Amino acid sequence: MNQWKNFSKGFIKENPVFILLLGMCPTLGTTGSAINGLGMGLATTFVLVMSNLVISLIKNLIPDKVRIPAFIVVIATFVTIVQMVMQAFVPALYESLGLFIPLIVVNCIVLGRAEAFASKNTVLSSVVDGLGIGLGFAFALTLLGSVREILGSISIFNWKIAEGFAKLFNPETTFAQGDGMLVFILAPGAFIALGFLIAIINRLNKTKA
Amino acid sequence: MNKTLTISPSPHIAQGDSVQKIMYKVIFALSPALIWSFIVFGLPAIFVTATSVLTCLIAEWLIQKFLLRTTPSIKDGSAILTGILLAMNVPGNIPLWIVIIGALVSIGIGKMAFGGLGQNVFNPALTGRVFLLISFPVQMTTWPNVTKTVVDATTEATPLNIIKEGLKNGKPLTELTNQIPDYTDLFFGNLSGSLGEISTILLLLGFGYMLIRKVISWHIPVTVLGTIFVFTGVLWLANPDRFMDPVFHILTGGAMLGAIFMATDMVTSPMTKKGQIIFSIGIGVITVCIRTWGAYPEGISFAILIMNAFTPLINNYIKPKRFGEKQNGKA
Amino acid sequence: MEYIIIIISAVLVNNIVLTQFLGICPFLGVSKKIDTAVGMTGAVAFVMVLATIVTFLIQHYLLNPLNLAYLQTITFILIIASLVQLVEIILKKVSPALYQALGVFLPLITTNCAILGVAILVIQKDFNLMEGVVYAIANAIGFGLALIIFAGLREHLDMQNVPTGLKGVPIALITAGILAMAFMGFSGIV
Amino acid sequence: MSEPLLYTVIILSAIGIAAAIILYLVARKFHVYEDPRIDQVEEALPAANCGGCGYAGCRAFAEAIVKDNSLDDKYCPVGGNEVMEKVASIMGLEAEQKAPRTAVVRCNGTCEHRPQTHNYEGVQTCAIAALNYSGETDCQYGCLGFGDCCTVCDFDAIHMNPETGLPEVIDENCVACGACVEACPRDLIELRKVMPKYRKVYVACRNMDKGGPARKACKVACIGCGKCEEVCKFDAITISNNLAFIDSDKCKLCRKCAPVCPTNAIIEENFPPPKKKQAEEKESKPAEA
Amino acid sequence: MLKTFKYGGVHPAENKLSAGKAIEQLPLPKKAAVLVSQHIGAPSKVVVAKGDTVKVGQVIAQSAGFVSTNIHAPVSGKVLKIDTVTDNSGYKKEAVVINVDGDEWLDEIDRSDTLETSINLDAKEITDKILQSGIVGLGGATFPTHVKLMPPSGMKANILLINGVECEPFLTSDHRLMLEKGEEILMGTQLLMKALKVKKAVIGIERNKPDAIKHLSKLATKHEGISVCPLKVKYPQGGEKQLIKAVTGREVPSGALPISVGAVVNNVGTAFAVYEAVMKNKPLFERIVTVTGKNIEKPSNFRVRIGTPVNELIEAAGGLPEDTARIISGGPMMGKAIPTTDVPVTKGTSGILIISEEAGHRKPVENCIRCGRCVQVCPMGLEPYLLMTLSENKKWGKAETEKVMDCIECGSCSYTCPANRPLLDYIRYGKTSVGQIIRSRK
Amino acid sequence: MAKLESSFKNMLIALFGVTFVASASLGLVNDITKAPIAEAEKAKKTNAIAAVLPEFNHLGETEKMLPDNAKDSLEIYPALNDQGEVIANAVKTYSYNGFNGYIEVMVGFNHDGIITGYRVLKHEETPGLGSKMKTWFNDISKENQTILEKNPEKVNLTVSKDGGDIDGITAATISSRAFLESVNLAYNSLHDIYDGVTSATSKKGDKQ
Ligand SMILES: Cc1cc2nc3c(=O)[nH]c(=O)nc-3n(C[C@H](O)[C@H](O)[C@H](O)COP(=O)(O)O)c2cc1C
Ligand SMILES: Cc1cc2nc3c(=O)[nH]c(=O)nc-3n(C[C@H](O)[C@H](O)[C@H](O)COP(=O)(O)O)c2cc1C
Ligand SMILES: Cc1cc2nc3c(=O)[nH]c(=O)nc-3n(C[C@H](O)[C@H](O)[C@H](O)COP(=O)(O)O)c2cc1C
Ligand SMILES: Cc1cc2nc3c(=O)[nH]c(=O)nc-3n(C[C@H](O)[C@H](O)[C@H](O)CO)c2cc1C
Ligand code: SF4
Ligand code: SF4
Ligand code: SF4
Ligand code: SF4
Ligand code: FES
Repeated sequence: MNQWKNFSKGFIKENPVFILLLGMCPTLGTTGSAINGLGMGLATTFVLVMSNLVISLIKNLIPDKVRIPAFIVVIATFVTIVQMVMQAFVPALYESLGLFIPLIVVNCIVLGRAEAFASKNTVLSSVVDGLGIGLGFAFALTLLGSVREILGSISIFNWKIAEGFAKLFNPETTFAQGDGMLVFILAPGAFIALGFLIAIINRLNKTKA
Repeated sequence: MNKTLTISPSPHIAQGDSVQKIMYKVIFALSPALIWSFIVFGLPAIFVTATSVLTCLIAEWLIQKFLLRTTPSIKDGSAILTGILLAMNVPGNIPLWIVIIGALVSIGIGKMAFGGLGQNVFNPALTGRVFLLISFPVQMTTWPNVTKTVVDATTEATPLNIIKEGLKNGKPLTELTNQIPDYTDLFFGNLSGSLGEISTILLLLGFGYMLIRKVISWHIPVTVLGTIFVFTGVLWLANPDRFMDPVFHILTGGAMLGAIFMATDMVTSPMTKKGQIIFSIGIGVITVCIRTWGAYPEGISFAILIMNAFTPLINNYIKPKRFGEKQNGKA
Repeated sequence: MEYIIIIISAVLVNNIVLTQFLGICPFLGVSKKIDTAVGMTGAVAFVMVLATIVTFLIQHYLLNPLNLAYLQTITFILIIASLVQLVEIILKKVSPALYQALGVFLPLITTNCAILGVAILVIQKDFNLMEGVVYAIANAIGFGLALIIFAGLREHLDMQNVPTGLKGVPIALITAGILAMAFMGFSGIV
Repeated sequence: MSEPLLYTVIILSAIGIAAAIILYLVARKFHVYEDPRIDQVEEALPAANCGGCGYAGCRAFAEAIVKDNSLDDKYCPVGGNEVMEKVASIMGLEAEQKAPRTAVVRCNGTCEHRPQTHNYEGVQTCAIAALNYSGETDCQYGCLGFGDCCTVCDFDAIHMNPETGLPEVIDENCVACGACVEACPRDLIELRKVMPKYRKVYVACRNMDKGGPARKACKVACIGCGKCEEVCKFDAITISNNLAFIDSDKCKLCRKCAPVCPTNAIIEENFPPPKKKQAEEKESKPAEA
Repeated sequence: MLKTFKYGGVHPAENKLSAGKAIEQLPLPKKAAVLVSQHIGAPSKVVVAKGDTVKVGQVIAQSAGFVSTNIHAPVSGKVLKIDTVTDNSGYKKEAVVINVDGDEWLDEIDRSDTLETSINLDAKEITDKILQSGIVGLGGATFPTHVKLMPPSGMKANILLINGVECEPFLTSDHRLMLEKGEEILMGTQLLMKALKVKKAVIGIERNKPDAIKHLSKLATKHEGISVCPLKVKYPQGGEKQLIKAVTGREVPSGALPISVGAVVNNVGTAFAVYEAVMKNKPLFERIVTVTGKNIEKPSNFRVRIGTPVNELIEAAGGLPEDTARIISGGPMMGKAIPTTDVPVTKGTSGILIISEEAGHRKPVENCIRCGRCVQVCPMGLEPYLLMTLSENKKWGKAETEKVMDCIECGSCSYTCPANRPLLDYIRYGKTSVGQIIRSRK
Repeated sequence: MAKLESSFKNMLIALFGVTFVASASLGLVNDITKAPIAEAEKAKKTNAIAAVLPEFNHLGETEKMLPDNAKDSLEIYPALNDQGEVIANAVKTYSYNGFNGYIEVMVGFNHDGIITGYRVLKHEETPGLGSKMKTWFNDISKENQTILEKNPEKVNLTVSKDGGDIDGITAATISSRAFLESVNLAYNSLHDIYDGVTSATSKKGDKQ
């Protein structure tokens, strides 16, 4: 298969969040801000790539009956590794993502790709696939995180938009930072923002097709 | 005879009521309380209401015209009603841009996203209101001071807020009751609060009108208020030092407005009388729970939205009595 | 009293689906019909309680004494996965009808954040075994409540003319959002 | 190996093995056989779940195939022969080759040809209109024009032409799933064998009235005069109930019949326009792609 | 409190314009088209041929099964052709077309007006006579009456209800009949009671016909076992199940026939037809038809021969007003809008109602606002809004469990809906589809 | 290569193999990251201490103390100057009365009991509301809002709603109360220890 196609499909056409609707929990739970979304996305990407790699390597060694447990062990291993590494080197991010890091292990995308792709394809394709899907996931999370952050706290990647713009033109301004729509950093806003994002993407996809 | 006749299946006559008429009757029923709020809160209230209604209308028109590509139906009056009810659920001195956001949410998310009139599952005005309440807690819980008739810049807490805050700070109830208006004031609307939560008597007047014109039946309002009364009554009897008396509870906050005008929204309430009673009891109980134990001083908006979510389930399980269901009177 | 607080908190205030974002996939996937939602709730409740007990024991009597807390994730998921498969195999034989209804979803439970999430949360919150079980049951109820309300809503929406772009998952998410907003009314109760 | 590392290995391996053993034992005890071919067949199917095969979705179709272990009367119109061959190879059976088909609407009762005699105001669907009334014209066999066939088509292959008030099939899209055939209360839609370049010759009428009333109701109604039957050399045309029918499996596209029809009820589509009539033809029919 | 059924129902404006108009005999048509299917059940088999000469009352089509009946020539003359004729639904149906030539009746028909009161036939003979005379229910359903008189084994009737309710707005044919042929109706009731072997009969009449109530009550004192029951004015009081509920308090179970609660319901017109058939040997070939409408010159009640084209009735009532949008065969709630005025009168034609442009069109359909009014007015305790949605989405299984088959098609729901939803249109579709599914299951 | 069959032996071997490799690699990674994790933990603490205190040379010995009627003990980190004298103290304090329960704050007091800085270490307050306490009380430009450079002895560190001198976070009075409660708790405990005298030696409550 054309590896580029294989790679790029994860962004829009087979985007795990917007199109396949997988991995919804971290998508909703970690996108209070763009940076968290990105962090989560990258952590997942790492697990995805590594587990796809290993699974495609060992796929023939695993009898069907224990396929799922074996895959899960592989995935869990990488998740734990990510967990430990993040804890050691980016403790702040680790804390704000909280429970969702260990939960990568049950992210339907990871197991889904392992099952649907890596266990049937070559090592290279699997890695590329993992990378594509993972980055697609990261892209989706960052997008959702940005939207929620912009609407919810009028900032993006912690950069205060209104204040920032004011400072661009006149560095002396002190700006009374207004609040955004709080609801968007809270749980309900996650659902609503994602709902509309998916609708918009569906629409875009349709007009393109 | 060579006339092109019109054919269609029976029946060939209709009662002649229309959605539009129903909506305008509700608007009419609401108007006394609305006008009173204009008098009490003055110009800002008029601005808030006008902004809300206009935004609702424009939003609905734009969405229908350009996004859904259906013929706009803003004339049916439901968007006006949503606008008015949203306005009646916010403080009179709220910044207009917040009202605009609320109206957009009401219509855009609460109503049109589901396909428009009749399709929504949640009360649009309340969707907007709760959205605002969560998003802008400061602005949504600062009320203009009206006890001096002339509205001045200072703000004041609503009776429910006074009680809640006071109790949280461990003040005894007796001390707090002095701070709140007496019940005649509550009844006639001399207190601070959102536009629509101020005059009980005028809301009741509207209720009477709607009952007479058969727009709604008594079941929902009476059951909601009754449940609140009974539940708070029980609490009050159990511990009068900790809980306010039931009369206070049905006279304050949005209880009246909610029970009469918002819980009754037919689109989002159950179809059968039995279902409506279950629905209303749910609203009453949740309202009291939120009022007495929750973080928000007022809970009827949340209660109605939560029970809205139960409406499909209620409709699914509570059926009207079918003819011939029980074989009674067998010969 | 402790237990009541745990229950109210898990069911209403910090509803597992609506505010904690756990188990969203089945929440979206299995909520199209009330009947399946009820069945799924049962399955989740069963597995959740079972998993919580087993993982609790493992954590406290195996991992902690041996200083292997970092193996939490991998052991927990292994155990949950095996449990689910066990349930699946047994169900298939014992109650084919139930299996028919839930068959597709049982594997979904393995990859259901709610189960693992609750198991981990029980450890994080330092609950004792009894509290842990109550917490698991409460969360299962919270999950079921959200799922069943939602199934009702979706069965209803299914027959409405929701705008094309929003049909299906988007409107479901928006509905969930408004539902979550409504549930925020309960905040502060405990 | 350090001590924690040792424990790690021991614990995890122990859990893994324990899980494997328990699972194996339980699996053996509670084993239920399910033919793996069901999954394979299902995977081979296009997952359109359109029901065109006559079963409740692709999975049900797959189950039926495996259960009956035969492909008789089983055909996935969406996937076509290609998919059926795949399925056949999974099953180790022979696939039945079916000539590809496409939907054809057998009514040409445009507003012009078929005057409206009354005005139907009920629910605008063919099913309900047909249930209550004969339609808006005097022809009780013709198209009702409310487009039920279009609504049911999952493949965007049939659309109402607002000018004629009749549905039109886009041959390229049609997979002959037959949904529209089911939906049409007038039985107007027929799945005909696809000929090169989607050429077709067919009787665009289902009026079974006698000549007089039929003509009165619609200018292009088939009156069952039998002239076409006479000229057809391939026995493709039969007449019954005052109505001619051209069997697409026998028709050789010789185009003898169309000119003899006194009411122009026979329609030829997608032929290159004859030189002399070119101008006229262009107006009424879209030129061939 | 007046008796009525318990829940649901509406009260449309009554508009009984022709209530004061005595029944007139309509002149014979030039040509009569007699459809062979004028009743529920199998179409009758034609037994005459083109060119045959027939007399009034002669059988021209014979019963083709248990639920079927005979059809008699309503006029005398030559059979012009046996062809298809457009019926109320616009579909062409088989009919015997007779060229009218004089008015020659069969000899055995007693054309005198004398009241016959001595019944000397037994139950079986009465039922037979009814079958031979082609009597079907004239209340609208055109169900062959003899079938109702032969309850399935194990069931027994213990009360006969005579339906003089006429709850449809505009229609007055039953009302007039009760005023003018009261004695005959009561005799017909006696015959039906005898055929059914019941001791008790109740004539149900809505309160808006006080003269009829008074008249029949007075006459009924002379007839043992027959009484009159005034009923509240509420549509569809005349519905069979509603009438039984109102008069006897019994509720016919879902999916069951009235006989399962021991009741049989017959229309007053049917009772009159039974009287004429049994006592006067006169088969059913004419009936009373109300011709009415707000714009029509002379709202009237006519005695009409079956097969007369509708336009002749309209002409007799003053002609078709310019401003006509639709013409309804029957009442405005349950009647059928006819596509052309050429359609012939059948046994089931109780009225011809002419509706003006202003009132003759449906209003645009809006979204359901879930006001629940349709649920409240449904006399069968159904949820029309739901049944409509289910039909729209073709959810037949759910529609069945939601009892779509119980709908009596009274139209109260569509009538009352503020959003002008075509509820009954969809429910009928649902009933047809679910009915097919149920039948295919057997 | 053909797929291995699901025989018991194969299953066992496969699972064992996978878990073996997995556990081995996990153990290795754990070995590698153990130190950095511990360091990160420690860094977090020292960073917080550094952030809330003025310049100092090094930290003294950590003290733990359990105030009367309190659930948990506080941790006190004395900061020493070059001479080894205590110039300031950082106190890790807490409150259980946040909107969502527990909050943990590091507060710095200088020699005179004046607040030099604070940092919120743990909290579950609502984002956008209670969570604002991370910065709210830091804004030195807002006299009525900040707690910096104030001495709890002289200034009433309660929210103005309750008659104090500090304006709480708008719409998050509960969080503000909890926050100030924790600060006061820290101050009072410190005060108790030093008993008014600025000396590192005389202290009560040497419990741990
Ligand atoms: C501001 C306002 C505008 C109204 N506009 C309309 C209107 O456009 N159409 C309408 O039918 N009724 C309208 N009404 C309602 C009528 O005044 C009256 O209340 C209602 O139509 C009574 O209906 P009924 O007599 O048919 O029961 C309006 C009422 C108000 C207060
Ligand atoms: C909604 C509805 C209304 C009816 N109204 C009348 C009526 O007013 N008078 C009447 O005789 N039959 C009416 N019928 C018909 C009766 O149900 C029943 O069929 C009839 O009285 C039986 O008598 P028959 O067989 O002699 O016609 C109505 C039926 C329905 C479904
Ligand atoms: C969802 C929700 C979250 C809240 N979060 C906080 C919070 O984190 N901290 C807080 O002090 N108050 C929070 N509140 C508000 C409190 O319940 C209470 O209303 C408020 O603290 C007192 O109001 P005031 O500050 O305007 O006087 C929250 C309320 C809700 C409904
Ligand atoms: C009695 C009655 C009460 C209503 N209450 C509300 C309401 O509380 N909020 C609202 O947005 N619309 C209300 N409406 C208007 C309308 O039903 C509502 O916008 C629909 O939910 C929109 O689909 C009401 C209508 C009626 C007839
Ligand atoms: S046109 Fe008819 S047969 Fe062809 S794809 Fe559409 S529904 Fe199926
Ligand atoms: S072809 Fe049939 S289904 Fe299609 S519009 Fe005509 S009548 Fe309706
Ligand atoms: S009466 Fe009409 S608008 Fe009201 S619930 Fe029924 S269908 Fe809906
Ligand atoms: S559902 Fe049927 S029975 Fe009920 S009101 Fe409508 S037409 Fe009448
Ligand atoms: S990501 Fe949580 S259940 Fe799928």
